[in-house]
Amino acid sequence: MDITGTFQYEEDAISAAQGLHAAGIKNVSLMSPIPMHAAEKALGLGKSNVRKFTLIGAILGGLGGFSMCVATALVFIMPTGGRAIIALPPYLLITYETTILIGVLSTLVGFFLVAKLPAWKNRPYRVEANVNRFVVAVESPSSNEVKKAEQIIRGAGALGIEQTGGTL
Amino acid sequence: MTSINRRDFFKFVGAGGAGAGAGYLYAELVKRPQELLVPQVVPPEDYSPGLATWYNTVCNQCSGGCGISVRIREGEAKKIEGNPVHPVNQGRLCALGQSGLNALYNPDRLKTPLRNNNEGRFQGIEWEEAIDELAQKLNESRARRQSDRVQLLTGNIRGHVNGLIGHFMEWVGVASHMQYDFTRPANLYEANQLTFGQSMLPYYDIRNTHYLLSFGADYLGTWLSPVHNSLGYGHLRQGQTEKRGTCIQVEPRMSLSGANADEWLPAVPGSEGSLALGIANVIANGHYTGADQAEWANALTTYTPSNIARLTGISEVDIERIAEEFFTNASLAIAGGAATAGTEGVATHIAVNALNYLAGNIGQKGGVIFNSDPGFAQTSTFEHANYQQMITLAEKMKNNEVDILILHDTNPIFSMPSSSNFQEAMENVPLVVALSGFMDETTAMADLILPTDNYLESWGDDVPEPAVGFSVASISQPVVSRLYDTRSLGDILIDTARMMGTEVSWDSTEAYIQDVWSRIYAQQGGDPSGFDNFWRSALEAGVWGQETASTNQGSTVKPFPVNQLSDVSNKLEGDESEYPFVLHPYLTLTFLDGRGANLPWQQELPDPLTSVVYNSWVELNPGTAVELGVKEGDVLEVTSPSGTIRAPAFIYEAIRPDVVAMPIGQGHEQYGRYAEQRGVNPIDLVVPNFDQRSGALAWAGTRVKILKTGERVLLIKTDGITRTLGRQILGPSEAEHG
Amino acid sequence: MSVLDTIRKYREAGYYKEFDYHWGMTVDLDRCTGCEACVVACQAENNLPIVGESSFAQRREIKWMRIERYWEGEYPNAKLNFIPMFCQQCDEAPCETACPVFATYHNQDGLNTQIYNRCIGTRTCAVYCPYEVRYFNWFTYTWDEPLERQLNPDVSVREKGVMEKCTFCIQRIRQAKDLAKDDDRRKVRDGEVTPACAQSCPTEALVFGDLNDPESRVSKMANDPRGYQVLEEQNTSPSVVYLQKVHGDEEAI
Amino acid sequence: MVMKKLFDHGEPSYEQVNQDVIKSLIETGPKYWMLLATTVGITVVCFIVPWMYQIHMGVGVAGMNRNAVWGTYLSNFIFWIGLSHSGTLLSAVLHITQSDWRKSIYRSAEAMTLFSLMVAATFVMVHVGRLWFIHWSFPIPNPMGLWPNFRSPIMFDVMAITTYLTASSIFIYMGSVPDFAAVRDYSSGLRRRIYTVLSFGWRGTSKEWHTLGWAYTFFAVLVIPLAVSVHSIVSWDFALSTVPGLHQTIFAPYFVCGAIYSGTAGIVTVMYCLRRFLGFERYIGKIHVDYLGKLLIALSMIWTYINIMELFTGWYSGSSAEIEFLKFRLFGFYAPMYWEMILFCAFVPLLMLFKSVRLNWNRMLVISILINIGMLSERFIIVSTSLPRKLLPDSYGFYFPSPAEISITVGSFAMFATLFLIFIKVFPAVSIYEVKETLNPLRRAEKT
Repeated sequence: MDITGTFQYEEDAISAAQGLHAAGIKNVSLMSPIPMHAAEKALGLGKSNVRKFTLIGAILGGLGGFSMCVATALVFIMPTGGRAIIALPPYLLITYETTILIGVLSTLVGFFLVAKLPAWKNRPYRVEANVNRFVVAVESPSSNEVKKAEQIIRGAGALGIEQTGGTL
Repeated sequence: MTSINRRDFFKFVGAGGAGAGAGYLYAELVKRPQELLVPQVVPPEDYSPGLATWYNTVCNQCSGGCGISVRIREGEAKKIEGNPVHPVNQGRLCALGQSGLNALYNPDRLKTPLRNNNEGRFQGIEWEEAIDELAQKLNESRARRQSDRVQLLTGNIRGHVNGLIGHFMEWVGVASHMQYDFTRPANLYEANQLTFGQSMLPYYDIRNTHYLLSFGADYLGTWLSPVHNSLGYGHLRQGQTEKRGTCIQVEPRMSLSGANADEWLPAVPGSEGSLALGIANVIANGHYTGADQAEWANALTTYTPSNIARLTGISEVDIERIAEEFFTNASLAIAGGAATAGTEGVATHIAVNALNYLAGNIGQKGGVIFNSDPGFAQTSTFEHANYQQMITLAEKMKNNEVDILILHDTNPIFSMPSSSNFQEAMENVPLVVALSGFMDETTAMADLILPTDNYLESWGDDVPEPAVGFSVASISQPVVSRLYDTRSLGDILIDTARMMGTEVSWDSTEAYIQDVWSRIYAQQGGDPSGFDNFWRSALEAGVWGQETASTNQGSTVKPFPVNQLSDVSNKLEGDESEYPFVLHPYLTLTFLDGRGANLPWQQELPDPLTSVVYNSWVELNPGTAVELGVKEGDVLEVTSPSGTIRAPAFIYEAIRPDVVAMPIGQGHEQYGRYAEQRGVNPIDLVVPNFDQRSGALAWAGTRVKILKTGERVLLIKTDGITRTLGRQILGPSEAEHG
Repeated sequence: MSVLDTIRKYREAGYYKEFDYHWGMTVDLDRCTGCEACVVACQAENNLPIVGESSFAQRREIKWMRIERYWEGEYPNAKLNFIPMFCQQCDEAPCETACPVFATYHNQDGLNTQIYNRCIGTRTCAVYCPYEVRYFNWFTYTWDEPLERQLNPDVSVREKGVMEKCTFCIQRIRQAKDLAKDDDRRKVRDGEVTPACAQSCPTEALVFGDLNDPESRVSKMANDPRGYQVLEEQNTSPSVVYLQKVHGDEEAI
Repeated sequence: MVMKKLFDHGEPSYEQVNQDVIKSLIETGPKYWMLLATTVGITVVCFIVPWMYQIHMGVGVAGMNRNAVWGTYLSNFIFWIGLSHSGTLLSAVLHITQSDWRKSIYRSAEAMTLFSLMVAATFVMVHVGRLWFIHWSFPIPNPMGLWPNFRSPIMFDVMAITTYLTASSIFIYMGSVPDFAAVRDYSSGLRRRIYTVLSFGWRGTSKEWHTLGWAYTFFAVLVIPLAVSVHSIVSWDFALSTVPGLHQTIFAPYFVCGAIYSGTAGIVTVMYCLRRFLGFERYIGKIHVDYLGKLLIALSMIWTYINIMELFTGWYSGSSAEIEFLKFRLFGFYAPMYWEMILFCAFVPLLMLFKSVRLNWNRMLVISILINIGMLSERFIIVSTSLPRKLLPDSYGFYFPSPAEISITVGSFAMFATLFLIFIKVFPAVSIYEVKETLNPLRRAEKT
């Protein structure tokens, strides 16, 4: 059982979410049709950890790409064109590409991990959240939290409040 | 249900709808077991290359007489190379010789005896039947004692097979055996007979000469023995220790030899002999000090440099310079090609012989060296038919004086001008029997075709002509087993004779050749019991030579019959105002007289000078082309007094503006898939005049006119732009040379 | 030899000089007459396809060895120069670096090898080759029965989509090496191996041998003052040295 | 900076955006199906069938020859790769510079990137002689135990294009996740199930938005240098050879500039179609065509400059090969095509200096198509005037495309159209949430 509250205005939703946080209620999520930079600040979401994935991925990609070039060249020594077996200019090009490739892929992984996606089942959701409403949801509150949560949400000016099972 | 293996399965699956592409790709992918990387460079351990065996025999693609080694693997001929111990070609071989494999494995070879069913169709028959038919007809003729009504006409056959033919003629009653070969330098033979009293060709020592003056002889491409000449040329250029030899070429259209010469002199076509006499005049009057100097000076009075310069278009200065250089250097003059294929071909040769005589080249190293008769060559019953004799034969056939015509390996219908009507005359012969390997134009006229072996499948021997200064004979042996139900010429003759009831002591050509060689062996003083060893070693080497008869150098030069000098101005057929151009047909090293046209490698071999493949063309001077508004590929109509042909134009940089040149060799109507309906045959344009002294066809003495048809074709060639455009291709100092 | 040493060795420009062989050829343009015997010899030895007239018309001929023609001057002073053109087996070959799948590389004999079963047919090598001696199999060429009986069993027949080029008759080199090994010799003697073209050349214009051996005929020829390399400014270090044609008779050998 | 008006016909409401975009995705009329059937038909007949025939027979089906071993397939490859640079520029660069006007057009621009890349990659497959072994050019183990040659410019290409394809598909997909969720919410049945999977269960929580924002920015940052490198690397396929006319240091900027140029022109064409056929007049308006027009003028001038430089360096080299090549390009057989390219790419775009031209969609459509015809010619000329005329004049040849090549070229456009038609029914062609971001925010303060 989850609780969702629908809001017309961004500020109301943010204040509801902040109130819930302040009340020590866990598993609060604030849904919106567009990114809310104000809310992110309010909810204490600073620099995202995705950037670590990107950096580490890119570094690993670069190292991996260069090592791949060197290692595969050494499996069979195949001289070509009188050039060096470990030739820096071409290998750096490959390194450049793999840096980006792995950087992008690990950013993607980072996105999934940080955003905890994909998650297809049993989560509170209101379709309006993707149109023009803001939704504050409390996921599986304990029985003593239910009242308190509903109170805070209503207090912040919710258009409606619902107790639902996971709808998504 | 039949079993489907994996490959089929995937094809099957792939065939269905969406999987088609993927299925196909998969099928390609699994087509054969994955080979390991670099099969050739790092072969797998279990790979053991097969062993090749080499058999030596004699090349039959032209009359150069090269010895060849054929590489055999698993009973199949893989490659023809020069026989390294053969003195003629010393391990080298020309393009045509190497393409002999295409003749052996040609898909258009005749495979069984054929009989013409009189509807223009040929029906396969059994050998027994065919031989029987021939034997019967010959028997009838013999019974009527009409041996003169049976004619044997062959191509150039050398060696002792001729002896067998001679026996055959005796056995079955054939009076005449003629050998007709378009490329045979009949005028050269005649001139040498007249001036030197030699019936054999001398050895022209290109190898050691310092100054080679060639009047139209394409010695690097088609003249006598091109491979041997080329060997000599290489030595002349870079092998001589004293100096690099100089080559001068006189011809209206630059041939391969002209392209390699230091100087190319485009003399007026037909005036080459005059030029030779002009040079002779300068030598006789300024340099020559022999006893007969006065006689020479007298005979050559009219050939003053100024006269000759006017006649030939070569400047007086050049004539005098060449005369001096020719006299002072160890020199050699040769003649051939179109220069000696006019109405005065023999006279031209005599003029060139005179030059050699005056410069003291006879019998000298680097000059003209006479070959002595090896003694074991079969001088026999045949005669070399010149054009005049062929015309006579045509007359005889036309007048129904020939009952049986037996043909072998010769194609007069192609290599004689159509105006000589040889083809029509043949139609009057009741029985034409062709013993040939391919369905050429002449064979197609036959009533009975007996397919003969390829030269790589048959026995024979050969004495190279011209010889190389000492006695050489080579044995030709089968290097592969017969591909088809064919027989060799000799075997057919033996079989026919036997069928006619003649007792023949030899079972086969092989036995005959062996018998002849054993007699020669005995004559040479060999121990009879050692013959087997000798025979085996001769077969292994492919060639046998004797250093006995060496060159007769120096002192024995006979005086030159100066009275043989005569008018050397060749007559050109056709009125100059109506036919403004001189037709210059030439033999190509790719097809020779057309015999190479059925060889795909030769068809795909770019012409050495123009790079054209698969076609005929008409060569024009760039200036002439501009005048006529002709571009490469424009189809031109070339008309001579005796015919018209159409061929695309090719703009050739080195040809006289008043000359058009056409290669001989293409224009076959029959001759297999590679040759048929391709290009034109310029011999058809030739007005059939001949040299009075030798009777040889004057194929270079015709005038033509050119008409642009407006049609254009793509002239297939491999060259792009044949100028270096200032790039460093021919060497660092190339820029200076322009 | 450790891997590092190997790498170091291959990093040096002239590494091939240390190997047993560095096959090379000299072409004496003063001897070459342009007779094209070499062209047919190559065709016979290496199973070059008969591509047919239409392919020729589209300029898709396959001739590992070809003769190029260059005219100088105009009539009547026109001069024709022949120059045989075949794979120059460059030590610094542009084609080798171009192949994404190592279908062409430089082997220890200084040869520029082409591995047919590795080739995927991007044709980059042919674009990069300044000498245009690489030939592509536009189709799977077939031989009219029974011409295929001539095919050399030591040389593979190429299928569609594969690049091919002169190998210096690597099959002959291998055979010569095998024979030398059977004879307990470490090296092939000079003159024991000759590619088909050089073997057939009627004027002995082509000389083949080991450039690493200073005593070999080819090394001596390559040191001739007439020697030069075609398109030298491309810095491909070809293994083929051309000896310039002598113009005029005053220049003695 | 004066804020330009983003919407010509007034701001839509939030619901309106959802409805408009999702309608274009869900409501499919018979016209669409007919159009799709046509493009699929053309693709099959003009592209797939000749290609299959070519795979069966060999690449000889194309008009290439000994001298010109590269032909139309390669020139089309460059063209399509070039076209793909549009999306990156508009999406990534403008994202980083926070230009709001990009938001309604970037989705389809990215789609163009992805699909032109796919078409380009297909041309590589069409080009190679033995397609069935093409996997050997990837660093994956194979039975020969050999790895690809990373020193080869072709391998640079393989790596660059693989990376580009991967990155740009991730880029477009990630940007679409919230919109997939919107479609999911709007639909039912199978479509809902599909979009549920496609949207990964996106709910639009702050955490998700936050993460997406960061990730998206990183994608953008990574994709920009990638795009520049891709066409530089493609140019090096040519420039690293010794072919006169190709062996030029200017090639990398030349190709990159040309790529962005043709890509931007391509976007104008696509924008026109979106407006015309999907009813996005409201979202794609004057500001877009105006800005794109100005961008095109700038690009055309850079492009012209590089072209002049190319001629100059060739002439200045004094090398016979280079000058011969220039002569052939300027006055040879393909000269009309060259001058057509100069006209379309250097002079016609100057018309956009007039506002009346720039703001007129029909005129812009014509200009954008002309630019791409010019760019297609440019790629063709690069290949066909240089390769057949290399360093040895005796080997000079000629190249003319065969019917199969022309057909496959035509088919490639149909293939691109097919992919795009499928795209507009799968992806919301205009980014719903990013358009909403440009609307008046849903805040109490502004409401009252």
